[in-house]
Amino acid sequence: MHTELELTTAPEVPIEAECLSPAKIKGLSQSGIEHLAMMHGNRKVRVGDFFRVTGNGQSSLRLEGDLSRVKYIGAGMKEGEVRVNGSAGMHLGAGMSGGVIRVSGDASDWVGPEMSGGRIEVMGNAGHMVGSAYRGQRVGIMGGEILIHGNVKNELGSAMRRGLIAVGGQAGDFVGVNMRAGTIVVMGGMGIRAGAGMVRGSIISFEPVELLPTFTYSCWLRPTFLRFYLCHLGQSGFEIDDDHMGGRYRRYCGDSVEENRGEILVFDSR
Amino acid sequence: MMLIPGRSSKQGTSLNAGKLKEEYQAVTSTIEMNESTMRKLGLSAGDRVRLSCTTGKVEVECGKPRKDEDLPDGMIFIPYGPSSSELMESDTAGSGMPMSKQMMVDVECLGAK
Amino acid sequence: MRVGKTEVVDTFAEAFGMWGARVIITADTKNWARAAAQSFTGFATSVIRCKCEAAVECEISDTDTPDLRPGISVLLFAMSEKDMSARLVERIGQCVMTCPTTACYNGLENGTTVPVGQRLRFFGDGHQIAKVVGGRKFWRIPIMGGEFLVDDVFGVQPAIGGGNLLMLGRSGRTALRAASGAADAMRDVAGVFLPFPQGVVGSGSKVGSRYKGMIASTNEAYCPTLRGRVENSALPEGIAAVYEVVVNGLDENALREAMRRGIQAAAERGVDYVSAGNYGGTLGQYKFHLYELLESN
Amino acid sequence: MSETKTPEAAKDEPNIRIVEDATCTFCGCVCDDMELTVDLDANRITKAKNACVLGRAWFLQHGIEDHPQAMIDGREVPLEEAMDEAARILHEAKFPITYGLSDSPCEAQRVAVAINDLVLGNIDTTTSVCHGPSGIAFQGVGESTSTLGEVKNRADLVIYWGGNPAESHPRHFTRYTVTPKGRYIPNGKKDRYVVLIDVRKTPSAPVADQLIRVKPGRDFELLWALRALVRGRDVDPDIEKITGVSREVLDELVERMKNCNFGVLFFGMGLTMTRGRHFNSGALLALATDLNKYTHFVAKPVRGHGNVTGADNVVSWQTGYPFGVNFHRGYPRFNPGEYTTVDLLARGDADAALMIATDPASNFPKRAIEHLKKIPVISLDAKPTYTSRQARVAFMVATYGINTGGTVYRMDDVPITLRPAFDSPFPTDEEVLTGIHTRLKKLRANGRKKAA
Repeated sequence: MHTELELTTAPEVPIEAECLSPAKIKGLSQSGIEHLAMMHGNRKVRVGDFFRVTGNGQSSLRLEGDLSRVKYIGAGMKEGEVRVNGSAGMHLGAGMSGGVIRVSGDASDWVGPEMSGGRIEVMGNAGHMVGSAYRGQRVGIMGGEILIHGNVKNELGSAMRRGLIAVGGQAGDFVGVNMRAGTIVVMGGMGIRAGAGMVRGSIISFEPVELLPTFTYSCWLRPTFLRFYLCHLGQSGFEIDDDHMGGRYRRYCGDSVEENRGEILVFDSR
Repeated sequence: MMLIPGRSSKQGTSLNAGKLKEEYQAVTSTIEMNESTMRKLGLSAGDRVRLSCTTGKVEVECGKPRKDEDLPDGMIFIPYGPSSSELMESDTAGSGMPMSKQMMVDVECLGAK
Repeated sequence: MRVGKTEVVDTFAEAFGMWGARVIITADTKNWARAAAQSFTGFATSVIRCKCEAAVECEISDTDTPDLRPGISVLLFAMSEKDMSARLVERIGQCVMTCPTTACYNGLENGTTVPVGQRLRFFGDGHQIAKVVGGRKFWRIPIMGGEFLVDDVFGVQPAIGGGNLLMLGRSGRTALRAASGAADAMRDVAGVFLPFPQGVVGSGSKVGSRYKGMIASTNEAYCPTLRGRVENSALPEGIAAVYEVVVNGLDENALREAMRRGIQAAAERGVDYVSAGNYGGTLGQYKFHLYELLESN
Repeated sequence: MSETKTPEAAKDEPNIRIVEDATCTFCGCVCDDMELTVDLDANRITKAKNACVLGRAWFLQHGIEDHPQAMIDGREVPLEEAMDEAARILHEAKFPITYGLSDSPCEAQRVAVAINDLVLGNIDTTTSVCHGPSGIAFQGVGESTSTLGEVKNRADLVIYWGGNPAESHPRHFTRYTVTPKGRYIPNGKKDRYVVLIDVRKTPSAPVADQLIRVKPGRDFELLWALRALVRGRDVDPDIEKITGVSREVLDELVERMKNCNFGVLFFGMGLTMTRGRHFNSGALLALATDLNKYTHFVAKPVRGHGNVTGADNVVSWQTGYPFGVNFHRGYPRFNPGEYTTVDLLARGDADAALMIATDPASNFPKRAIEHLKKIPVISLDAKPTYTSRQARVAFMVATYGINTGGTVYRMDDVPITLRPAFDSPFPTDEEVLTGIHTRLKKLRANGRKKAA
């Protein structure tokens, strides 16, 4: 059983709705959910002003409609499930520590910033700073998984400390910039300056990458650990072919302006 | 080709006169390239040129050629103004700053004025 | 009770509690995985002197291992949780990590875990890398051959050691054929392993000895040459050899099933008697009555 | 105004006033050594001694235009009516934004913050499209800094990166960084080594001892390589192919940087506006930090507008953040890319805009300009602009530094007092903003009364 919220009134200006999270609606009656507060620009509004609510508060929440201007969906959630049938706005799943968010459409900038657990899946594209630190923070995501099936823009996984981020399509510049540790897999190619300032961690690219002058080639290898990750991603709906599963990868270590303990693995051949 | 908008003292002084004045508008719709690049494109000073990219297109005038050592091949300089805005992408990559230097544009010669 | 030509003695096998782990070894080829497994399970027949018992459980095809390479599942039992960690670290470190192209994964998902990779990681001398995927943490240790992968912790669970069957034969060949046939049949059961060479023990023991410092000594009651010499001989007349099949299992049901299949296989091979070893019920927590095993079928 | 002298002139003689130590607010240098000759009858400055080419244009071309003080939809209205309308627009908006402020004195900037605090708006300054990325980098990397006075007195190695001060800040060289004699730099330029790093040979090049031409868009790679070399790490042997700068030149520069007594890195928008943005500035700041292991090294952005530095300071000390600040929830939140003006307009988030001394309609990306046309805009500017032309409410204000006093911040965060030259018939931006603020307070109070 799930609670369904359908966006029936298009917002004039962005909505901020941290209340769209299982823990916030759990156990509430239908009218209780309708009375939850959100921000519409600088005005306080009620969920019922914009959404048609069906059912009472369950731990599974289904959101219908174009929510691309609704920010903070699932922010801070610890458990349960949020399913968005449509697109989601900024700060999706910000700071979440558990549970699952699934978006059938696109997501905006800042998907899962500073999350520490749980999983976010986006079937479409996402924007800048997916799985990143907010400006001024030194550490980004502390765990969990972000799986984007489409493309993303810049600063994927900036300053991440732990966790897995996978992108089925392309990524922009500065993938894994300042990353502390963790794993990023990008299947459709990435922009320049990947891994700038990385301390530890792994960035894996299926496509050739232009590397910074502070990264050093170490060898090619068929990384066993990667098979582990790719199996895991294969089970999560990514298409992984045998070439990538068992193929050769060129390993570069860096960033030498930092501790030089990170790695970028670039798929080379079968 | 790479378009690099920037400041110039002429743009600065004409700004004082007023943005809606002719001088400012003329300054901010004049581009500069080096001699080789202009030769390659068959352009000479005073020619009309159309710059276009995915964001928009704009017609500007070709200024006097710069020496080859002053400006790299394939680079176009234009003082900031309405023309450079027209071509500017609005995505700021989470920084607030649109990419207003280093824009990739197509150049099309429209002949002399 | 007779099964075919075989007399099944009305007795029980006495087994005792141990701790068990399942170790999945993978490698680029089946041969390297086997080589690692063979080394891993070497000198691991009996806790009495080897500190642990281990043997191959089964081979795993490359569609079913965690990294989709050919693999082998190995079971290792020891007497305590603490021992489990020490034995796994020793054997994975010395026998699996040293074997080219291998990786080593935990094969038991349950609550109790012991540190393994987190102790082996120091071999990386500071260059080791931790990875977490799907809640599972493992270590990448840089080695001369590339990288060795090992799970941070391995699951351990209470298990049962010392399940056994005794094959009594009027000829040594009959007894041995029955014993090894039984061993083959028992090995097919998931969750059990047979720690002795080919699963068969030629020198079953009793607890204690007349000599100080010997924890175990020959089981004179079942030694054919001592019939007539000792008073407690358990052998009927005409028995030329007794072979023991020892089986350990992760749980009681697996052990039961293995022993049942063992009796059946032995009977099919026409051994004279099938019996079982016990200490009068004083030593182990588990008793497997042979009749009950047959009746449960 | 103690320095101001008004000669006792006879009636037929021109009414002349000399303003000494006046301040030029055209660029971020904020030169405060101007000597202005003012013709009070003509309301003109006839001479601006010490001013550079930009400053001369700033002063000499300034006149009082015949223009209404306030207009609504292009029609002249009394100032009061325009302020009423502006207050109404801001009060009713759900997402009012304020932008600009870099050509206003701090006193006006402060009122602008207060207005946003009151209407739960969003305040951003032109910093966001100038050195905003550097602001992000300051926060992320930290800033090793000094005043221009220290640079003048101590710096023996001056590096300009991605800027062209000869054209944008003509007196930067002569007043602070290259030619002046300083306490520990007794011979001026002779005691200094000046390096210019740019993609093109700009008119600034003749001043420099060395010009390093970096391939366009490769500043980050070059900075990163320098950082690695400073730390004693090796870099890709293809470094020349990547950046256009040879290893020898890099090694020499690294040695020079490590061995100077006081080095300074000035950086311009060649870094902040190109691909990489805040990471480019951040790389440069990190390089300065790295170098402090060996010697004293500072990094300073070369700021553009007269009081853009003041805008950063005022917004920072009032809200805690330098730009891109949102008040929707009653407390300030900072997030460049979300609360910065280009983004707010291009995404269509804002529903009213207060544009103070800025002209986004001429220099913003097209998409942002298109949204600006759809929402009510209130503009305050000293000259008609593209923005004021399309504004719902347009205020014509007096020019700061020439007609009004106040405080501005030089690019090195030093506050400087303004000495106006002559009066203007137009109100100051502070007066207009205060008028709007007062009206908003009434509107809010009435709103509360109604609600109660």
